[in-house]
Amino acid sequence: MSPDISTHVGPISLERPTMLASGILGISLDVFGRLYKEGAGALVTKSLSKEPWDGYPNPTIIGLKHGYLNAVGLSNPGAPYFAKMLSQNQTVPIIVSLVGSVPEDFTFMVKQFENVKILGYELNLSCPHVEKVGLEVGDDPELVHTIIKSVKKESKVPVLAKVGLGSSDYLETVRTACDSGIDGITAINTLRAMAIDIQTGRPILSHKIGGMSGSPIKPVAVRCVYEISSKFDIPIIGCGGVSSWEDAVEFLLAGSSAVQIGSAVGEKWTGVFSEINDGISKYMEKKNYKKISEMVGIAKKF
Amino acid sequence: MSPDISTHVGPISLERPTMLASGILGISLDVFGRLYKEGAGALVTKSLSKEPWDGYPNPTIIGLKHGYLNAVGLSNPGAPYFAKMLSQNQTVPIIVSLVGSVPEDFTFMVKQFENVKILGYELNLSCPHVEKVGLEVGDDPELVHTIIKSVKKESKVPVLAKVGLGSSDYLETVRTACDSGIDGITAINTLRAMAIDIQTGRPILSHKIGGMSGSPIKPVAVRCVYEISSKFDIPIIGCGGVSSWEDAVEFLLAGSSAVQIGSAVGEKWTGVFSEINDGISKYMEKKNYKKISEMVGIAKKF
Amino acid sequence: MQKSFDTPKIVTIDKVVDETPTVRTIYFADDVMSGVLPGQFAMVWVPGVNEIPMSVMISQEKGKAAFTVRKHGSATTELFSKKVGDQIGIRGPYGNSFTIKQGKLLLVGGGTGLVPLIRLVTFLQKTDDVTIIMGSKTKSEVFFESAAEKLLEGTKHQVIVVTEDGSYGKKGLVTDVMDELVKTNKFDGVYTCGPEKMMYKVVQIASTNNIHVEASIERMMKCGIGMCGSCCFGDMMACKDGTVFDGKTLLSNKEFGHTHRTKSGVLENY
Amino acid sequence: MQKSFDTPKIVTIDKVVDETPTVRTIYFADDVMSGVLPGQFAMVWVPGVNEIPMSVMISQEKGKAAFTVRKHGSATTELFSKKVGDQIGIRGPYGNSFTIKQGKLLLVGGGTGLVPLIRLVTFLQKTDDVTIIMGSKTKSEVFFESAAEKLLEGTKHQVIVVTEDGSYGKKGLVTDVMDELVKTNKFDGVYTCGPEKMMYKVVQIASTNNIHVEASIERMMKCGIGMCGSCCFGDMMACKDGTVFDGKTLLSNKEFGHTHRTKSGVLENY
Ligand SMILES: Cc1cc2nc3c(=O)[nH]c(=O)nc-3n(C[C@H](O)[C@H](O)[C@H](O)COP(=O)(O)OP(=O)(O)OC[C@H]3O[C@@H](n4cnc5c(N)ncnc54)[C@H](O)[C@@H]3O)c2cc1C
Ligand SMILES: Cc1cc2nc3c(=O)[nH]c(=O)nc-3n(C[C@H](O)[C@H](O)[C@H](O)COP(=O)(O)OP(=O)(O)OC[C@H]3O[C@@H](n4cnc5c(N)ncnc54)[C@H](O)[C@@H]3O)c2cc1C
Ligand SMILES: Cc1cc2nc3c(=O)[nH]c(=O)nc-3n(C[C@H](O)[C@H](O)[C@H](O)COP(=O)(O)O)c2cc1C
Ligand SMILES: Cc1cc2nc3c(=O)[nH]c(=O)nc-3n(C[C@H](O)[C@H](O)[C@H](O)COP(=O)(O)O)c2cc1C
Ligand code: FES
Ligand code: FES
Repeated sequence: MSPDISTHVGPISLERPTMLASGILGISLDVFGRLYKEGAGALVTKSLSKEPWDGYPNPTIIGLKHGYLNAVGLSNPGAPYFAKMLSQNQTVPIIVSLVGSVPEDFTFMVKQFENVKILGYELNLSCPHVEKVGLEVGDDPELVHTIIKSVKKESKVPVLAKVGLGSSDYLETVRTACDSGIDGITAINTLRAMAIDIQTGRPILSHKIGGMSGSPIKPVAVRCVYEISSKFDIPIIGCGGVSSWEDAVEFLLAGSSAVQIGSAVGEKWTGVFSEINDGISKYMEKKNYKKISEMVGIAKKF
Repeated sequence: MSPDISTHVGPISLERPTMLASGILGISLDVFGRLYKEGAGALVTKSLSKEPWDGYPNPTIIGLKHGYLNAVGLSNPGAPYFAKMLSQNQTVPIIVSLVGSVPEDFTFMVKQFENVKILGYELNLSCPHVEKVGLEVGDDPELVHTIIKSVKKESKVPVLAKVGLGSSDYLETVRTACDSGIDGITAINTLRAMAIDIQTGRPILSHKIGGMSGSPIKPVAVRCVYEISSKFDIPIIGCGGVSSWEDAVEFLLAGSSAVQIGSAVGEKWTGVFSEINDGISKYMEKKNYKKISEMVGIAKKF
Repeated sequence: MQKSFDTPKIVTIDKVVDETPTVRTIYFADDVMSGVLPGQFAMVWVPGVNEIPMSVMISQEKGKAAFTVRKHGSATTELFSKKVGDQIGIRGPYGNSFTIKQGKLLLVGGGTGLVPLIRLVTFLQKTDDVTIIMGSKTKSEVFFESAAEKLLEGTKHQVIVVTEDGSYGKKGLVTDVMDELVKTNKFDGVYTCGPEKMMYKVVQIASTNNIHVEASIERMMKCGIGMCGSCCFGDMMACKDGTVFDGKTLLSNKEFGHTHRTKSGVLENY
Repeated sequence: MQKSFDTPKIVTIDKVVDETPTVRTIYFADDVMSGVLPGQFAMVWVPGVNEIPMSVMISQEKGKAAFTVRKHGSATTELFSKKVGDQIGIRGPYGNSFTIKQGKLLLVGGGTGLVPLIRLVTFLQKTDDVTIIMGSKTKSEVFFESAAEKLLEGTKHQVIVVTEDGSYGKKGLVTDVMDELVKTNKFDGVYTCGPEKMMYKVVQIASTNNIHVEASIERMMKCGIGMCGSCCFGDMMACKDGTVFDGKTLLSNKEFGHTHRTKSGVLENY
């Protein structure tokens, strides 16, 4: 019998431990359906705001020597539009990512999804390149507390918080989130970074500073998952630089119950989910693990 | 006439803009002499403590898919021993890196070097993997202030502060350092990171968590240099992932007046300094820059 | 910084050719771009303005490539205004390409949609019998006629220019001409690029007549590398799964010919 | 995580051979390590204990390699105690290697310093005339004698065992034997590895007699890749510039035979 790769992130059950990370291809139900069919255990939408946002002018995403740099500017068609689109959803396990500045932004958006079939919410407290939202929220413990409290009150589905490395101690954000009743933590978002073109002397991104993703950030993300799981009793989804089954296993050993995949979707295309699921399954077989939970956090034993 | 690649970091004059970063090969005057001959503009010593430190057991340094991960544990023969060794120095431009927990640690060490020929000090406020020193000091503004004040009082040579990304806002550390009379900033140190071996389930480093260096951190380091130079009027030395002349130029355009090279010394060996110096010189010729200062910070214009 | 495939690479414009009052071709040296397949595109960085997708055009000279740009909004207008010696950034090439068929081939293009078709011609056999229908509103907007004639010199071929107002060539729409042609000719393949309404009709005509057809579609593109999602087209991504799709795939995609997305991702009718 | 050259790679021990009561050779399968040059070393991770430098030993089987370890402190004792099926991590190979000379060659080794010398033998020609002097304190510490004989079978050669207490082979030091040999033989090259005081003398004898000599030296090694500085040796790094140096370089290095560094970097006399 082949191992069972289904997993739980607290109250959220997933058939498979690989999820689509927020911001990647996440604007169409058709695409979510395809990626689910191709192996993703769940799909996180782009971070949605109250109103549609065009995002920054291009260049918004470029390749680096290793990994990618982006400052998309959270372009998205807005929560109301998105909720309408998702209202046709029956079977696809979708997690809705939300971004905003004040608790009212979030509760407004949660209301839109009241009658929509979704697995849960992921609060983006960590976008590193848009002012007044994302990290600027995540860095403010008071705000984190009231936002989570109000979303939890309004929402009928589980709520995750996505953290990243900002200008304050992210472990304090996690603590606040835990104290406010969060159901799980996604770690991490991109790292604030920059690339300058030496021929023109210009920052390449139109927003100048953006977020780095992909393989260069994996060791930082693994560290964060390990730290969070060492310090808090909270379900974790690992994110940052997962592009092979070995990477995914490393995150599970560090203490996350599932992983999100972003940049590697662009790099390896949509087959990346089943490739990684298969690799995890074979690894479990070799190591004689019957369930994902048996391997979660093993690195902490040493 | 070929361009002049000499540069100034505030009161510190360098024949060449490429320096050896702290912790890399930095325990012997003979080696410093060799690297100077091979093209380095200045040599930063390993971070010295009051007493000799053995550092952590191995593994202390390993390769990652990209870059390196280390938790050497600041092994060093101690400031008094080092000062004795350097007392034979005549011509080699050496910057002494210091690490400690309290102002007295630093002033004790500065006393040791009173009659030793050195260019300046670099205070390590940013080692990410040794408790009670490094980042734990850098994250405490009060302590940063008193340490810099006391070192500046004691020292006859310029004093730099090396910052990194810790659990507080590094720009606040820079602000405190500037307010306390620092002569320049080195940015950045390694990023806290981790690698887990999936066969054994173990964190690979004996210290488990270490610092990531090399090409993966370059976009983060460039961002920091750009942010510091945009916000403060202070000379900057860029550090993090420099391994080609293109990288070095990117740091200069971002706002640093010189660069430090760490991991790339191991990767490309000692010829890396002259390789980069030559590349910078050819670039300046093509772009018609006569002096390094003409290109420093150009990216801020856009 | 180190260059990779996906990092903009600066190239210098070394020739500018006026095609019409609003269309220009700008040439530059680049080995990678000089070798791209027909249908592939580049993301073109116009520093200080924007970065936009552009089909890669051919150049007769080895190691050179070109873009043919129509003045439109801010980025294309800035690109249109670039002079010899100016710098732009390019990354790519991205996307798939037309399948190369043999025999009697029909190419139907409108406006800058001709770019990948002209590139396609250079990949065809001397023995192929190629018909190109090129459409535009009016005479002053016709371009690439002589370029096409030159490339097809010495082969059995036909270049048919169509203008909506009849000021040059045939009067009407390219699809009117195509309708006529398929009645009397047996084509082995049809390739099309241009306004989507036009392509929709081309694909329908070809499919009805059981001719293999491929179209290169355009969608809002921000990354070009399958990450941002802005180019989504049904359950596919134009930048990675396309830009070239075959008729069957296109006709089963409810967005084809009808809707496309804005910068924020909202669906909008054509 | 993804593996690179410098990331420990886990291998499983598939054979353990006792050489002496305190020396064992442990075998494992690894293509890269099976092909290393004589003098190169690996960083060997003994999980939970330490990571230490080890010369890479040969194995007769293709695709296999081995380490020969002497029980010493905690890491070597743990490695010495490993059983078939146990896992260790390896990274490398690191360092340069002996230059392969031809003709009449002298190899002088002591203890586990024999490892790179035995590996060297497998790189020599059948036509070479090889003399190996292997030294140890006493009979029970002698190993690799039959390994050396077997490798040199069918060639002109001599394997001379020397024990300090005379309990086996010749009595005395390897350098006494070497002193004698160079009087009556014209060697084309001398290779040595072992305790540094011994190597110092070997290099001196060879240099005085104008024979090309190379020694593989040991220093405290933490990274093995030219970063940490702990292996520094004069203005050189043993791990990157070495571990093999020629006689001239060695004799001009004031640390050779006299001082080495501790874990903190303090110079200490031998
Ligand atoms: C694969 C592909 C190949 C193309 N090849 C060519 C070509 O060879 N020559 C040519 O002149 N044009 C080409 N285009 C169209 C060109 O990219 C747009 O005209 C250009 O992006 C408009 O930018 P702007 O700033 O001038 O106009 P804006 O004022 O920004 O926009 C005008 C209109 O152009 C379209 N547009 C804007 N931004 C984008 C974008 N990032 N991606 C796609 N469409 C956009 C929208 O429909 C918009 O309404 C191609 C488009 C695609 C997708
Ligand atoms: C290039 C090289 C090749 C070697 N090859 C072999 C070999 O094939 N077989 C073998 O048995 N031994 C070999 N050694 C020696 C071996 O690395 C040490 O014996 C081992 O590191 C001791 O570790 P320990 O924990 O057992 O002892 P400890 O108690 O930690 O130390 C005992 C002594 O070993 C030396 N030592 C300790 N750590 C290191 C280190 N990281 N690097 C270098 N020396 C160290 C010091 O002199 C120390 O005083 C080699 C050493 C080097 C540098
Ligand atoms: C183009 C792009 C857009 C992104 N947009 C979002 C977003 O809208 N909300 C969010 O929480 N994270 C966003 N992220 C961050 C990713 O979800 C993920 O945290 C990060 O990319 C690290 O994962 P990776 O290395 O697998 O890409 C985005 C990342 C990229 C590359
Ligand atoms: C092995 C190693 C040891 C280091 N030791 C120190 C140190 O003692 N003091 C310090 O300030 N930085 C230390 N660093 C950090 C480097 O000086 C540098 O900031 C960092 O490696 C980024 O530069 P790089 O990418 O060029 O290596 C060390 C880095 C490495 C890799
Ligand atoms: S343009 Fe970004 S996914 Fe296609
Ligand atoms: S062992 Fe680290 S530099 Fe040689």
